[in-house]
Amino acid sequence: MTIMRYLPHTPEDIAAMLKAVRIDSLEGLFAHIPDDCRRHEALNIPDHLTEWELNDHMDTLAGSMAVSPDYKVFMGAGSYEHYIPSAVSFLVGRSEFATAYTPYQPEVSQGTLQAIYEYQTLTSRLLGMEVANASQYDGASSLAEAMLMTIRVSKKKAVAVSRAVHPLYRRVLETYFEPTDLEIRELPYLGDGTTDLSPLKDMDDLGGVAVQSPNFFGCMENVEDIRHTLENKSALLVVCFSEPLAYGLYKTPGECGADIACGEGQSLGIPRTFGGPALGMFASKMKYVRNMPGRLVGETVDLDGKRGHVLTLSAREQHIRREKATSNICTNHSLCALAAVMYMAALGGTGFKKLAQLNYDKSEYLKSALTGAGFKLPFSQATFNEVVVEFPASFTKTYQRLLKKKMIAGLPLGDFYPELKNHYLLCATETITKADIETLVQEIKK
Amino acid sequence: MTIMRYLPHTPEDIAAMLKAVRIDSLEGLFAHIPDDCRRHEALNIPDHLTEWELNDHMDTLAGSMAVSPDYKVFMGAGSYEHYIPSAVSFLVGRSEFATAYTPYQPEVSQGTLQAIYEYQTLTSRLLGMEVANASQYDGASSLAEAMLMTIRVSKKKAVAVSRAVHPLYRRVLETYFEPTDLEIRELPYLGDGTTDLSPLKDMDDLGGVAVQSPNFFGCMENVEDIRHTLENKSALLVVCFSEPLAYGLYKTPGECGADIACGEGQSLGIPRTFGGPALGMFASKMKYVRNMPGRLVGETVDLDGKRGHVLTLSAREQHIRREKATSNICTNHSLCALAAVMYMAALGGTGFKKLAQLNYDKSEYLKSALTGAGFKLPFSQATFNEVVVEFPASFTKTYQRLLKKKMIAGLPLGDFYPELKNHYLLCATETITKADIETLVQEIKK
Amino acid sequence: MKETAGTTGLIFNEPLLWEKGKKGRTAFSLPRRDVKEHAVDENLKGSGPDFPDLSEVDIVRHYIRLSQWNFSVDSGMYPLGSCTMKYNPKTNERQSALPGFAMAHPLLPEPFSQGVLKLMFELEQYLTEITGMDATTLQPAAGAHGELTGMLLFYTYLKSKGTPRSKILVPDTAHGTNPASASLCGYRSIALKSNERGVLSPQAVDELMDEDTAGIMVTNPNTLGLFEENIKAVADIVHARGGLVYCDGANMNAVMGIVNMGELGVDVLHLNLHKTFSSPHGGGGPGSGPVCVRKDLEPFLPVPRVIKKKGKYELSEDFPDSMGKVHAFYGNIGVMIRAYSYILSMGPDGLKKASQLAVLNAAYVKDNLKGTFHLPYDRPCMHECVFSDKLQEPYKVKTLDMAKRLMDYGFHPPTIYFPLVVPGALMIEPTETESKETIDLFIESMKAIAREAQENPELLHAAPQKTRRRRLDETLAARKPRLSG
Amino acid sequence: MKETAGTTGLIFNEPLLWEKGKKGRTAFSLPRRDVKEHAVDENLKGSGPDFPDLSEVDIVRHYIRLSQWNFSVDSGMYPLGSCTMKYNPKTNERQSALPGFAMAHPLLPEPFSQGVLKLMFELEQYLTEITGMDATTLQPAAGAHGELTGMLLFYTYLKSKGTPRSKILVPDTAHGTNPASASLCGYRSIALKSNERGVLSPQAVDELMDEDTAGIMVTNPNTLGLFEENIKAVADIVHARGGLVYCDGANMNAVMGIVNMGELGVDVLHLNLHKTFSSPHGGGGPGSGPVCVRKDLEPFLPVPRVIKKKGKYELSEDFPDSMGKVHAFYGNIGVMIRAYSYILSMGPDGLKKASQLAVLNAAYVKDNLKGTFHLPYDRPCMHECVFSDKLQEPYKVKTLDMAKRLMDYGFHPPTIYFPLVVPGALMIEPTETESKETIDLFIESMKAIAREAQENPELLHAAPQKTRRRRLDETLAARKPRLSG
Ligand SMILES: Cc1ncc(COP(=O)(O)O)c(C=O)c1O
Ligand SMILES: Cc1ncc(COP(=O)(O)O)c(C=O)c1O
Repeated sequence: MTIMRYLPHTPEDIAAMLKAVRIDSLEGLFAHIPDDCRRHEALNIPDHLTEWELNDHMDTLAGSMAVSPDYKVFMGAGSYEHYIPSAVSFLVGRSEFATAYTPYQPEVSQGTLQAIYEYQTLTSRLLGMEVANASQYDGASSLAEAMLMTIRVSKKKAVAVSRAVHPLYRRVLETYFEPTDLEIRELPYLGDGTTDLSPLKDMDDLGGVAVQSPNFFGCMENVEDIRHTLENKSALLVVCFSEPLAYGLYKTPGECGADIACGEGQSLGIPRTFGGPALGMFASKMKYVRNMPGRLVGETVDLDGKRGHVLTLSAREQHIRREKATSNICTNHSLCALAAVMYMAALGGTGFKKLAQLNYDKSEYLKSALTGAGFKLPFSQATFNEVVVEFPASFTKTYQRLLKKKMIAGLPLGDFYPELKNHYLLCATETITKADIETLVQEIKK
Repeated sequence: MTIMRYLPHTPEDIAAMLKAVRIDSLEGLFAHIPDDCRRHEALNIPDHLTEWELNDHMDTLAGSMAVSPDYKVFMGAGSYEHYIPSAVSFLVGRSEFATAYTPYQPEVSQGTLQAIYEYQTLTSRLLGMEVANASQYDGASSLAEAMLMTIRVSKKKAVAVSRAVHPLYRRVLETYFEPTDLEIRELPYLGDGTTDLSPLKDMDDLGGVAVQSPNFFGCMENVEDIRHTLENKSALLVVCFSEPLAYGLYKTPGECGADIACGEGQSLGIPRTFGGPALGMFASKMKYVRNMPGRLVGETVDLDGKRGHVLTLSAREQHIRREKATSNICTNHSLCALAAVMYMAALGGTGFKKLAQLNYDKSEYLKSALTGAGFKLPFSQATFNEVVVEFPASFTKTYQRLLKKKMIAGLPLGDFYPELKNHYLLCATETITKADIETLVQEIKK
Repeated sequence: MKETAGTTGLIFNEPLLWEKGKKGRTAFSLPRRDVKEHAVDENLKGSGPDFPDLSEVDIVRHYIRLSQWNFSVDSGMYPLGSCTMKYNPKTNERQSALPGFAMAHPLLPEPFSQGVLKLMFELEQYLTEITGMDATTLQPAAGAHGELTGMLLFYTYLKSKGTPRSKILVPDTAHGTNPASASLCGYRSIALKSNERGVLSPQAVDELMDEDTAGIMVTNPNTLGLFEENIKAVADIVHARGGLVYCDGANMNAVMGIVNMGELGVDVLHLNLHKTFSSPHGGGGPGSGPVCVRKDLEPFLPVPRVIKKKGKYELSEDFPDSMGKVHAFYGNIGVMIRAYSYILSMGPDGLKKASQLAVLNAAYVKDNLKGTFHLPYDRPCMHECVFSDKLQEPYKVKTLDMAKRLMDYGFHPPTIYFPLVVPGALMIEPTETESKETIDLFIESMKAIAREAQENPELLHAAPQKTRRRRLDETLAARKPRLSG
Repeated sequence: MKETAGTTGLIFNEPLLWEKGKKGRTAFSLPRRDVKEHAVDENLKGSGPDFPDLSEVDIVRHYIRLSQWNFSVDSGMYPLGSCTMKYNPKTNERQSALPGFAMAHPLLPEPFSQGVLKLMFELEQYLTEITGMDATTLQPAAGAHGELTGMLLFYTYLKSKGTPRSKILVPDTAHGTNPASASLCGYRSIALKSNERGVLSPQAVDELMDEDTAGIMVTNPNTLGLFEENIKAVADIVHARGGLVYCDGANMNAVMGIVNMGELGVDVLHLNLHKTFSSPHGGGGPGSGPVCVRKDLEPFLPVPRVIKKKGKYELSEDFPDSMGKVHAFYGNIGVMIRAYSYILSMGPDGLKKASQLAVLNAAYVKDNLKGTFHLPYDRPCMHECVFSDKLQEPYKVKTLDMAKRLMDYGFHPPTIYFPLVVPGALMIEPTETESKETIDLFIESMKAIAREAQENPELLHAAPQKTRRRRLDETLAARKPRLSG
């Protein structure tokens, strides 16, 4: 038999250990399991591959995917192509980070703990919030947890969510709310691409209001106006995002008065990997911290008075509070948070601003190229690196033709917004060159 | 100006430091250099690339190369394709190994030192020798240093080298010997592909005799016979190699009576990288250790009596002995030696033997496929994973046709051995499948 | 005793990121600007984040130094019970880093993402087979997320049958995420006491299971490392009263190829790919918590589902009974790639062998430490065994002290104070990737600690001593929370 | 003083490989056998090597643990004089690992290896430009190998002019490889004393340079960190008597874009890509030691040379005057890829800035430590500065003690006892990639050590204390060599 390289037991080891436990065979270890609970057939999965066969197989699978630089992917919609410094990828791969568990034992986990403390700090600064947790799964579950938190804080039974929030996030939110008696009300969007706030005026029973900014159409919401609208109301203001790089250029959720800021951090040094693992970012005002979901790392001292870090305020969490916990989350997305803090630190404040500006400028160039070619941009509100464009109905054919030329001309919006048939969401980050944009627009015009 | 990410000095830092050294500008730091020694024009090299431009540029360069799995490369000739476990590549990349210097300060270099001590040990065992050094540059310089060592030991003025030793190694040897008064005599090869020992009988003034086994034709030399032939002669027996995996199957140089065993270790977990960096392996009998070139790691104890390792016997080396050193080598191929010991350890004795047998079996299959197709294998001696085949004169065209089909049908030998026109050296390691061989032979027959 | 695994050596202090930055540095290569700068709406414009600026060498050293303060599977044995800290194969990292995977946009048109869809499709099949269930969703991002998905499946299924019901039975040995997940779904947890053998008794279930109870959440093998021997009887009771059986499959590592979960009466089960299927835990994630179900629950699984049509893979939303979505896209593909690679590398025999050896290792630890430490349930164990600090009580030495002391010996401590039914629990899960030699050294170290507990308890109270930081003040951290700098 | 950089923490003991193996394990995935087993000639057959068998987790832990016993550039400042331990950029590792490079066979037909040939061709051009010489070979595998190549060029060139001559002038400040390389080429080294300013005096050269002397090996900047201000005069003398000037360019990091080596009268010069051009030193290599020459020496360079013909790159052997070959193939391509990436990343301004900052850092260290340590040559320094232990002599504290003590402070020691002209030398080369903060901490640490030398010399004699092993017995190692286990 081939020896499996992950299994260190030699036949002699097995014999000696079986002897020590007074059992006569490996099968015998399971003798106490009732026979009708035992599996009698072998597993019907493929025979093992060698490391080299696996490499070939995986190369083939991966090779079938349409990715840059071979393809030009003008698609964002919650998953962005940004350059990742090789130093970040290198550091994230360090054994000591990657193969450790959740830092329950702080004395042997100070590396992870300090790094996550730094992540919380930089996240707070990025979002302009007082406190950020150690991560959630993704933007969608962050939003769902945020809305549940507004309910916990407000004790109300309904929330309002903008229709311009990422439609997939909203579906997750709906799923989370389905078994509860809580209501989700949808706020429509206006002709300029921002949320229509007028329905809010008459809603006094809301626990929370959520908008996304930049929203799914790439438009910046007028969050400060929402804050004003909510004055003297119990509802907490939740600002969600899928592209946090925008806060290098635009006001932060905190500055605009958000109570909770949450969203997706994939943009921050995390490869897209077909949608996951990504990074649920979550921050709030300090006064709500005990209602927050997720882990928190705090600063403390050791027996000698030296600075160190620990998981803290765990009285909120499932392993202590069980059914009364603020959330069920246990394993979070720690290594993604680590990548994000490394990425933020690698850019620095200065680099972050410059990169944000560059994203903005690329998409502004894309916009002017599209309007120059005679296409309509339905929404007038300021955007970050994405834009909605309306193409003629014949564009579905063009889209297919462009695919053959290895260009993915954005995301068709009709499936998500029936009213936006023939509308496409296009994205241009720093990875898209001026020439790429020109080629795209020329090909579209053809 | 763009800030360079490898240069941490801010303008303020520079100003403060210049002030501290009482110099008023960066240029001023060089004011003491005579003006006619100063360069006045800027460097005429390309403007800097961003990390992302560099990636694109390098992807393009690398993408132009013919490598597996895209190409089937039936070529060995001193550079072999073997599978490298991903764990080995991962470990070799550890910062603490890769970015350390030569372990001059043992207390902060125990990792490298123990690993190289282990390399020396496993190398000694692999070659059946008593002592191995910490590495040389490559197989060719190892051979040259070995022949110089035979001269130091024997105090003679001539060496004999088999014509079946890798022709490129011999050219390096000739280059090293050129400025000396030492003579190199060539031993011809016989019809069976092994070295003709008969000329040795009449040579009593030799300092050393070198053969390669497996030799350049892939044939195993009858090293024990050479040992017998050299009985009662002063000449040291040097056994060279370019494919050490063969010693998983065949007798070791030491077993056959070699005084020095040296050669190329690229096969042992080191990517081919167009010929370098590779690994010069070097081992000898213990009695000659003080004449060895290169670094040696030895075991010792620390102040508390605990086991540790240090560079030792450095009285042989250039930094102590300067012009009287056994060699000028300083920087060697430490990280390659590390990869080799990891690779040897990953295979283990059992795996090493099995892999050697598999290489042998693949090339035996290749041989029978070739003879089955009517081609002649001129040399009858046992081989390891390479074989010389004689093709009809028209084969140059076939060779080109195969290139188009992404097969590289071995190395034409005519350039190296005019007498072997139309002869090709073909190699089949474990990375070549039976199907690959069949395709190749079928295509050749066409 | 042999040389201990733990010792001290030179490592480095390192300040917080923002204590070292300086404006005018960067570790980022700013892409070249090929378009002109545009003005930004002044009303919306912000000032940008206050991050420190650092050079590349600053960043690299910072995190290299921090990394050296961590214990990890790659540095030593990490017998955290319930966490299955097995070795994380390096080839899996190669696979998940392939640009074709890592750079793929989740909304690519399906013809352009066949490779990853095929991988997902096949992984679902393998997991379905390994658990003996009928269908699988890969969408949940972690174990607890899988539990939530499972509870939502309970809810949706039961509702489709009439009423979702309002209660759920949760054994006292259950992991905290079980009741928390049930609560998220509006289910009130009813605590179920395990019996004196550490497992569920059908009688107890019989007493509590009623027509308003959605079912039961079992962990099997349970958190005491014991096989729930009455699972079939329990399932029969639950099913008879219209309820469903959920199985927390976090401990699947004990029974691959050995137990067919479907045959036990389990309706819904989650797996932790970051435990059983070898993907690294990343210091707390990301994980992946696929949910496997019995045939009649399949229509309710989250969408989109990967389907195969005429040899092509598609993402289908066409499941009208679906419970909805729990992830923006399809879950943690990067983790799935590793698990898929692992399953293909192990094959059917390898997986079964892994479970056998995981159980052998645990049994060996149990038999060797029994007597030295109190073993509350002295029965054949599965992949882990649970001791307590009862025998050390006379010396005023607690589980916490022994756990900290174990660090000095060069081992990561076991899980402590869980499960709750064992006061002062020490929950040891060696996993199959630890060799006999390592386990022998662990056993010796544990015995040495037990001796120290008698002879020199202060040593344990003051432990750890070899780590860069000594015991940390968790009370202070919670009393005066400092959550950012 | 701020917190020191060095501290202690938990790390791990680890036996020698063969103390842990056990037959029946493997860490290797044996490729599937698709051909039948053949018998092997019994006369030639061996028994295979006696290696330990280990599992993958054994191997990984073994080397992870060993790695943690090392100091490295990625963990801290490594001011080893003459070694230019600058930061090794991570993107370079990406480039050299690209399969197109890493898997390329060196004897590929040229049309199939255009990418790497282009890289070599361009790298030669860049190095030629940076040094201000006329042509470059990339073949030498390290600095000393470059020196050997240089000496062979001397030999071949001079021989072509009549006689190769028999002697060579080597300054007393030269690195040991210089005379050793000369000897390899049959040249007898004639020691040349540097003057009281630490540099060569034309007079001394004038006295020794004769018609049987092949020339001189200068290091510029020299190993005292000083610019050889008389280099032109020296070169003139040597040239006038038919000799050649070799420059050891190991210290090129001080003068990129600042000095044109060709204009100084240098005929042959080697570079260390693993110093100036940022490729990692790998715990002792591999390096790469390209040799740049003046026009008239170009015909003698090693073959094959990369040439460009009609837009295509070729490897040409067509240089009848060539000295031959020093490497089986073309040198260390993997290192060249890194150097090429570095040069392209830095650009002309970046390289010059690097040299300026390297010199600034050294000057700053020199000025700050002057007085605390004896500075034998108190003159403007280039990339490094050399102190001695003279001021510490009264306290019986030696350079070695201070070097070892610096480890406890979390820094790698400087080069010690070299150059030989400074007894008890402490040769400090910070490099440009160290920030002011790091250098300030280094300076503070050195000053603290100087204080300790006065106040508590035993502390220094007993140093290091924080490393896993204390001072090692080198005498024992040499007296009873144990070179394998
Ligand atoms: C038994 C058990 N159930 C559930 C979980 C939760 O899994 P996760 O941490 O992936 O959310 C865990 C993990 O600790 C566990 O041990
Ligand atoms: C001045 C000087 N010359 C030559 C060398 C030799 O270079 P290498 O170690 O690459 O052979 C060195 C390296 O230590 C050096 O410092």
